[in-house]
Amino acid sequence: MNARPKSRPLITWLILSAITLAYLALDRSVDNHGTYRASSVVTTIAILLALVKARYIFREFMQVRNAPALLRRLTDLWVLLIGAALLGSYFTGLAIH
Amino acid sequence: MSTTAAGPATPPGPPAGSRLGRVAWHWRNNPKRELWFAWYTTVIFYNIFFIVFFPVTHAQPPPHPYWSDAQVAYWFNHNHDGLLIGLAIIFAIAGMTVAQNALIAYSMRRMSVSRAFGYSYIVMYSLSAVPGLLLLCVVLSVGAMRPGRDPAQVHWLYDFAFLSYIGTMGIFLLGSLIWMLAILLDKNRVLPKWFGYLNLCNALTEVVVAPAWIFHQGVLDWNGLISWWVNMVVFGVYTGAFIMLLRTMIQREDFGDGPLPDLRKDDRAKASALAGTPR
Amino acid sequence: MTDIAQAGPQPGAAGRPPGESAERPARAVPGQPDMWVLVLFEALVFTAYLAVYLFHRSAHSELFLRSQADLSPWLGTLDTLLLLTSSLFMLRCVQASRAGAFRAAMSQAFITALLGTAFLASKITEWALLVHGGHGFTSNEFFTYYFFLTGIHLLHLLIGFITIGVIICQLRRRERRSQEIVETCATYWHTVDLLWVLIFSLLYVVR
Amino acid sequence: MRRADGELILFWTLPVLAVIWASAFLLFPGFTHPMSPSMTAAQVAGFYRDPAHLSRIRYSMILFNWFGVGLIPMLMLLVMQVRRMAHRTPILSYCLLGCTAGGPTVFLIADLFWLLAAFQPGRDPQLTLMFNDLAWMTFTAVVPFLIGQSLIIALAIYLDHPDRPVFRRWVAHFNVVIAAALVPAAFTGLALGGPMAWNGLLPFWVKNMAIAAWIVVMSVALGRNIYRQRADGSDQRAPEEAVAA
Repeated sequence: MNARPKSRPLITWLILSAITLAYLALDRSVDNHGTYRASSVVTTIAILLALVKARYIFREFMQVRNAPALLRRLTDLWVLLIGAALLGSYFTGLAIH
Repeated sequence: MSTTAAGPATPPGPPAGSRLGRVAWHWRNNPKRELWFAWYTTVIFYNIFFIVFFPVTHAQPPPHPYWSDAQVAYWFNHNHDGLLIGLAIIFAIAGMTVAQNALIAYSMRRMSVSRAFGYSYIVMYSLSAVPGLLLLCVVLSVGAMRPGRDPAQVHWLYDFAFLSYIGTMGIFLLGSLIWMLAILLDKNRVLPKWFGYLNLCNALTEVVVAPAWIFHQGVLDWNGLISWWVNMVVFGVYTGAFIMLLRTMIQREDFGDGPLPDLRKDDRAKASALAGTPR
Repeated sequence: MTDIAQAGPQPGAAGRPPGESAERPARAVPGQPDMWVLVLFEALVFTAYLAVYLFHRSAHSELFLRSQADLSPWLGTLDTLLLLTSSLFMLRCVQASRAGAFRAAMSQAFITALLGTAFLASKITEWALLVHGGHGFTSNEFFTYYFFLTGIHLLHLLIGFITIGVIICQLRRRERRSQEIVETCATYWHTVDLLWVLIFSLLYVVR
Repeated sequence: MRRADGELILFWTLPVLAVIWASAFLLFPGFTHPMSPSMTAAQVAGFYRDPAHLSRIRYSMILFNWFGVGLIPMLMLLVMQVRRMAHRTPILSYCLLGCTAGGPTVFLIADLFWLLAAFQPGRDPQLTLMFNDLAWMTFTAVVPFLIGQSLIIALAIYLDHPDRPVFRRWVAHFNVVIAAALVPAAFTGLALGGPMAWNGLLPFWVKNMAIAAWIVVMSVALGRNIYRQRADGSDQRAPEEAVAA
């Protein structure tokens, strides 16, 4: 991301949109002709991609990239925290039920 | 302004003697005694409230909304003494809540916003206390006092009590929004802006309680993971935050009407305020 | 929670006089650092909601998958793209305002609001279609979560419209424009986007 | 010539209220011989079905509703007096305002249950019993705002300027005594008979006499203040100015 500052938001937007569209392909890979099927792999990838998007929004849209180190670390910590909570509760649920 | 000086013969500081002696000194001389009275009343009230509602009455965390008549009747009989004693204590002390609302209203009076904010807050919270606290206590007491009552009616009382208590929690969110608006508009730096935003977070989780009117089970019922537990954690953080912030506010208070001075920078002003000399 | 707020007096962030916008120190929190308490707090609250949802999802995965099939992934994707685009324009609005191009900033803010309105319309359409198809708040566990999460998110979006209104008012004021308030409100708007990204992937995409 | 500010008119509504209160109290057949909580459902239903009782219950409770809300002007006059005191902050008057906003609602709720029970006396006796319990419990046990306002008035007087007090010291002591007399009523749910039951000595006779004494004594003290303040002109100073900050 060494683009000129002017095009940087646009590139961010393109990446985020591309990930959003990739979701559709991701789902199609497991669904059986319109019937949805459970898949831990898809769920995990979906959560991870959401975290990537969240971090992009933090860094680029919310301009944490230029913020003091404390806020940068804090938002990264939050992304990890959200990921741990979501994946943790999903796999705990799977293990219990 | 003229009637407020605590007198010229005021000693410069509290005596070093016993705790009781210090309390007595503050009672006579501390110019912020009214504010401290309200603050300590708030802290004491929340402590008693917690003890009564969690271990004594077992009304918190609330029992399940999907219980049968027999289970509800069993719950009342099982908690008979705890309910009646605990709720009687609440009847005796619930008046303490007005001190908290008065202190919060005072914080808004100290801000650069209209007096209407503080007055709205007082009246909103006094009225909200009726369905939000007193009706719960009355109805649970009635449910517990006669063990022989028809279980179907006991069940009605049970629903009434918990729906009134938890279902109307949302009306408190309007008070939070009033406070938020006052903090965000304030130019006197009475409370930090982040607490203004925390008020919005609190208000938004109070919205989540509303589905308690609809669901009998699941995460959104009146003791559900989302509608009760998440809400309670947020409310706990919020309450802890404002109790500490109000304490700092009282320490910083200079009885002026401009920006509230900071604690560290303004030690001298604080000392003179403590000694009761007019600004 | 408090340490971020105490980090407030970071170089030039909070103490910056309003209006003085073009010169920005290299490292600064955009807007009031206080707003980040709300961002991080709401992120935690939504994480709690979503974690509860994911945990219960695996208990009834059949039901959840069947109900999920009634959602339109296209509408969900459209919603996401609308909000992402609105965030892009919000960023441009902040940058324009920082550079002193208030007229441009104003039009970017209006475009942001327009995209937000499109999201609102799309969401209401989706709700209407679902209710028409016999799915309500109470029809089953999946739809309870669906309407709850999208509903509470929509409430955040509506508050977001207020913040755009504040931005437009700030940009309109000739003398005492506050870049800080503009950036604070922008941060809120991006939060609405951020929360939707999480909700979208967990309601529409996971299997 | 002074402007009429109307405080005297508000003050002289008190005798009217006293008449309403006394007539409601005497008219309600459940007060003259207070109903025991140990009455059975059939007895309670019989009480409401008795044609001699029914109209008295209804009229007395309608009057009682007016009394509860009608008391608010007197409480607001007390708030105004507290604002005149030499306090640094308006905190105590805010507290009293909070009590004023919450307290009378409780009277209304108690009346509501009594009137509900009397509206269809032919109902299942168990239901009538439940409404009756709700009414008595609300009426008797919900004293927090009454206790609160007495203690706040007492505290306000204690913290007033000792040389130029708005109320004399004994008014504060009196309010503390009243607050103490109201406390046992909060515990009435614990007893279905004896001195702690809602028809017993402490929750009924002591509590209601305390409320009556409070209204009478506070009216006299309030009236003396209002007349004195008019005589020495201290009412001309807006209460706002008397309060610091």
